[in-house]
Amino acid sequence: MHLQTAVRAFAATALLAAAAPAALADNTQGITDKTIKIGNLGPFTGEAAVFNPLNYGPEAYLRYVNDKGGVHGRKFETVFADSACNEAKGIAAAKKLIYEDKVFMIMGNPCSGVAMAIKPMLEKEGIPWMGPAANPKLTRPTVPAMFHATYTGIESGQNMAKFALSNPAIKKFALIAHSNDWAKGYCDPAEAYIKANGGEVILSTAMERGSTDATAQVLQIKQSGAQAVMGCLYQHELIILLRDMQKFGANAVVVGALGADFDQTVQQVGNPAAVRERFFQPYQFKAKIGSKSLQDFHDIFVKYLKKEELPKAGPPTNFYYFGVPVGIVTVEGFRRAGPSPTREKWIAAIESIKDLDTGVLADKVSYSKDNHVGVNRMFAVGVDKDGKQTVYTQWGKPLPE
Amino acid sequence: MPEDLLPNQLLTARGLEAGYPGKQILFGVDLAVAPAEVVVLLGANGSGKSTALNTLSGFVRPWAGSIRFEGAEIAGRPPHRIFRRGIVQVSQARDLFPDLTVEDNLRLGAWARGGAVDALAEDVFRSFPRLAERRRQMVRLMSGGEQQMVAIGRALMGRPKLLLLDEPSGGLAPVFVKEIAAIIAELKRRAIAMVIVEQNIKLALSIADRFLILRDGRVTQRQDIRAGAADEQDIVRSIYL
Amino acid sequence: MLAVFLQLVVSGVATGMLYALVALSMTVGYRATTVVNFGHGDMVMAGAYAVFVFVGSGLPFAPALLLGLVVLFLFGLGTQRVLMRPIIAGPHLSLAMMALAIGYAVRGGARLEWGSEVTTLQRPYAQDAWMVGPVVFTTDDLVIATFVILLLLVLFLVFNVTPVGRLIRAVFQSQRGAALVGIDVHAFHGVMWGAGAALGAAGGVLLALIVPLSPDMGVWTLLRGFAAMTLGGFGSLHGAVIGGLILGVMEKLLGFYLSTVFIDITAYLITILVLLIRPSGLFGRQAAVRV
Amino acid sequence: MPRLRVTRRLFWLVPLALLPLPLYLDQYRQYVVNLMLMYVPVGIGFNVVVGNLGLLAFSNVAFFGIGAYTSGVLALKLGVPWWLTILPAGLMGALAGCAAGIPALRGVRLFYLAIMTLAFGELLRWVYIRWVPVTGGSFGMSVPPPSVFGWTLETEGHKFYVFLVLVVLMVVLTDRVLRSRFGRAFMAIKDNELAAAAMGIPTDRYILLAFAWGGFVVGIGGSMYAALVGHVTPIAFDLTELILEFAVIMVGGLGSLLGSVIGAAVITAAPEFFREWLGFQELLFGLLIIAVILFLPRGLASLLARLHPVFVDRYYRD
Repeated sequence: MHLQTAVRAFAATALLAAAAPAALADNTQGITDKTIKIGNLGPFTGEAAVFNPLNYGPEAYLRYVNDKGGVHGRKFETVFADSACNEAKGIAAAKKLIYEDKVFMIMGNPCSGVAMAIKPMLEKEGIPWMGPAANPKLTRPTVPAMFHATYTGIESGQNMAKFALSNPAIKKFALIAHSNDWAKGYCDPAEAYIKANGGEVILSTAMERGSTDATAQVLQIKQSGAQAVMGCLYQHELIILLRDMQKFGANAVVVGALGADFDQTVQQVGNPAAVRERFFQPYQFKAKIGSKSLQDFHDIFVKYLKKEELPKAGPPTNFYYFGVPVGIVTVEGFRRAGPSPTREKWIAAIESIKDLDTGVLADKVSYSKDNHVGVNRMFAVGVDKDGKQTVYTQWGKPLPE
Repeated sequence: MPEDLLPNQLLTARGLEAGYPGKQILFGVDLAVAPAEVVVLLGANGSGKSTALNTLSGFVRPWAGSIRFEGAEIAGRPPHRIFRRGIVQVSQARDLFPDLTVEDNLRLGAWARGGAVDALAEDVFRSFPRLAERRRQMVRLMSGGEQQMVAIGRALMGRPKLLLLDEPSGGLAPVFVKEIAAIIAELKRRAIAMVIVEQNIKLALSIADRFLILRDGRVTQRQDIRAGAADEQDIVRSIYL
Repeated sequence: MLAVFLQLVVSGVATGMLYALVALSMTVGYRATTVVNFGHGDMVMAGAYAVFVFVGSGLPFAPALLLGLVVLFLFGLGTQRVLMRPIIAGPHLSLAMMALAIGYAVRGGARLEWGSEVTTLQRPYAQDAWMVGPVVFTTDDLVIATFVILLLLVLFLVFNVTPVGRLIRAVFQSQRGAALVGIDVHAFHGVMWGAGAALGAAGGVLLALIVPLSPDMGVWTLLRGFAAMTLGGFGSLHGAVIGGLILGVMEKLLGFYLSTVFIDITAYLITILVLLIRPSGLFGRQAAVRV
Repeated sequence: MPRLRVTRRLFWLVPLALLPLPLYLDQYRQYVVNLMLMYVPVGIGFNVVVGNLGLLAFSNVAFFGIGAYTSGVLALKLGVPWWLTILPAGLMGALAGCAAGIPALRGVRLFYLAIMTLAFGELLRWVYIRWVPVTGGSFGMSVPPPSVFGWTLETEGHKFYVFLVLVVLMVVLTDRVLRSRFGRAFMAIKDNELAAAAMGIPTDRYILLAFAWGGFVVGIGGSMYAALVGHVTPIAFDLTELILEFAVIMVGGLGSLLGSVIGAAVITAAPEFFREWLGFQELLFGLLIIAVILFLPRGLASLLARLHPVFVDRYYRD
């Protein structure tokens, strides 16, 4: 008898629970008089941890803004969360940020799979997202609260192809890519762009993570007669490819995707001949890293990041700079949203941004109601015939310093 | 106090309790071996004979009790330490190295205790002419009786002060049983002290100085048979009934 | 056309030498302990990073290498002593899981320190390339091949000629038998586990000569090492080497003539096919099958 | 004995007591609870093969992935409502189980079986990546929101109830299987396969059956994954996932049904507690598993068994 009563009681509460609508986050969640709470989601563990400097770039900028007094008297408070680049874990991390930490918005997460997995939830809850993930599907078609502060795979992939095609002699292309969503995110748009602009893709080949050499791929490239190679590879494998291209005397130009740090790649290939006038990458920044006009950012990184957030050795790398616009655009949104920001106001403020010079990106940032990718134009970076790292606006045309 | 627990013994075990998780097998076994003495353990299956032997050689850790060998406490020490003191066991499954030759098996027997290995090996081959003929043969290609000889030979290579034999005649053809019996008799002549677990009562009594009967992990009878032969029927009765 | 084929074979052999080395180091551990170390890949990785650290602290390459091997030897010995020995009598699954967990923790530790950047180990020699007919060789190829062949010879001698080798084979064949002749089997296992880790570390260092360091580098080679061992026959030294070489060459040929997407699964296909068709592999006397 | 039976019936109170949970949990915690529920069948199926049958098969992630992909493909490409994809997911898992069991029938055992099944899992992952028209390749696929009888499961709470029913079903059914002659046969095979065969037990049939049942239950776990995560990609079914699933059964208790449940809960919850440590998580997680194997070789379930006989596991002997 007692058991039955208990069962009924439980069943009743269960029905109640099932019927209760999930409480939607209110549109000022995470904002107090003094603070703005922001979730910073990224791969701090797992194979993709290589990308976590993308999370520290914007964090450094927020700390810098805090140091300067914040925005409208509010300071930023960051909650980090690890996605491990794994969907199940990433959802947990994002849900914790939203429902437990009650953040205003989420920034970061370079892992496209996780970003795609949390997208429906962000959409439903109207949680703003500003990030560097390469997957263009996140913001195309546009979703009200989601913004790309940097180039997606589409812009980067197109620019890889565009740069090579700006050399009129280059018509025949080979694609070499990892079998993962990241690499496809670059190589698919590159391929589309090549085909649409008079080029020809004559070889598409795979190179997997953990490869120890690229003999089969390089010999295929050589045999195919490709003049340019779109290398949608992470840094490890890109280094191996470049080394083996040199070893087997394959003369094609290699244009890498943004998964590798240019400086490090050049240095780690170890052989100047393998990269001189041979290896290029689309370039996101307005000037050379290490040059005067980016010095401010270098200083910000070094001043505001903790030791364990900076590289073990050497200056902050490409990825720190690539992450920083996420912070800059986010802050600009709060500036424009006025003294009592809401999510709607922040989103409207972002959409009102036109031709914003971030001071770091090659392009000025502009958004509109149906364009949530802020930037488009890129340069290219390479090593010129004197072995000097050079930024090009197009083939053979260095950017004036 | 039973007379075999008097001092000046080679090995004295008292109150041995041992077993496996959840199952006690020995319930306070006392046992002693004098120098050059042959003690036979008799008992039905599951009475704890092999466990008693394995406890002496260190393969089973006693829960309680003491084992003194040449005056030193060895209860609970690992097998290789006990081996190095001179207690060498020939186990029931023989545990030879099947893919090594007879000679290699023998040489490994002397690995831990050292000594004049060549001389020792020649000595073993003299005692086991059958092995001498097959010294380059892989052990796994040999018959059960031959393997038993290798096992005993390997134990002798360790220059045992006390030899523990677990069912030396177990599963062998009658011809080999006779040969093994002769070998054990020869070892006895060489004044090697032995503890033997044996099912073959006739064989056991022919070589024993004393015997103990184990039943459910307890010693139910102990008898010195040097004075006069024991009654086989009697013994069988006290083992199984 | 022939030139391409020859080049593929030569490069395949060069890659195969690395697989062979990983397989060799696993074979040593397996032969001595009859336990397959599923965390072995992470010993390979740890070795590479250890040497990287010592070189980074200013040591010349040779002493750094030596120190790295010693560190990994001690680490292997220590983990066997402290973590494996207490459960050695337990189910095989616990042993496999323990090895996996040790590897996972080591990888996590490495990631904490080096996960967010790509680093490389400086070669202690100048890299050069030669053409022999139409085929290109590099110094790396020669260094790695020389090392693996020397190591194979040394191991072969140790295993088959010296008393230590007899001991190793004896323990492999019967652990209880070894204990019966007074061998401290546990200590022996510890030493051999350490030796396996040190050899794996050597493999990691050679690997690091040609690829950038990464916390996952060992895991990537582990399954290839398994495939090489399976193909050559578990427990066979020369089998491990030949298995590794065949795997390396197969990867290149399949990759070039069929499609590069097959490179990644060559190892898995070999493993599955060999175990289904000829479980003892090419040179294994010990059948891979036990019921 | 009658007293014991009464107490075991009290286990039914556990799911009942969980019913009001969604009232008290926010969406994050509810999601984590759902994740725990999802890992229960994953652990149970794994445990049947590895714990109860005693075979070293590392193919569990393959069954899990097959289940997830079956559900995902049916829902996305054919528009089948999610609840109707659960059974097919289980069946595909069972099929994969049979495939993975074939080498075992051919006598492949121990580490050889482990390595082979490991290769099987990686091979399947390669298929997910390459079979683009069906699986969506590396990008994977976004599965439509799950629905049951035409009702869309909007919140984590909704999913919770469906998952709870599935989990209870799987636990009860597996309990039945393990208590039947099948379970006794598994135990006999694990103890001594030769002896079991000598006693006239058709060991082959039972081995295949254990694999099939394991695959079925895990496949249903995969279906739950598709519903819970909503985004199925090849990268989710890699070796890291294998270590996680291994940890579920080792930490919970090898061969114990109760252990699978406890393991699923603990292993899912542990990373959430470690969250604060960011990069340290992998290290901590590894150390946690090491500690459990070392100090609780029979898993957390053995702790409970020490408390009261009602928790003693009846399908497993060391």
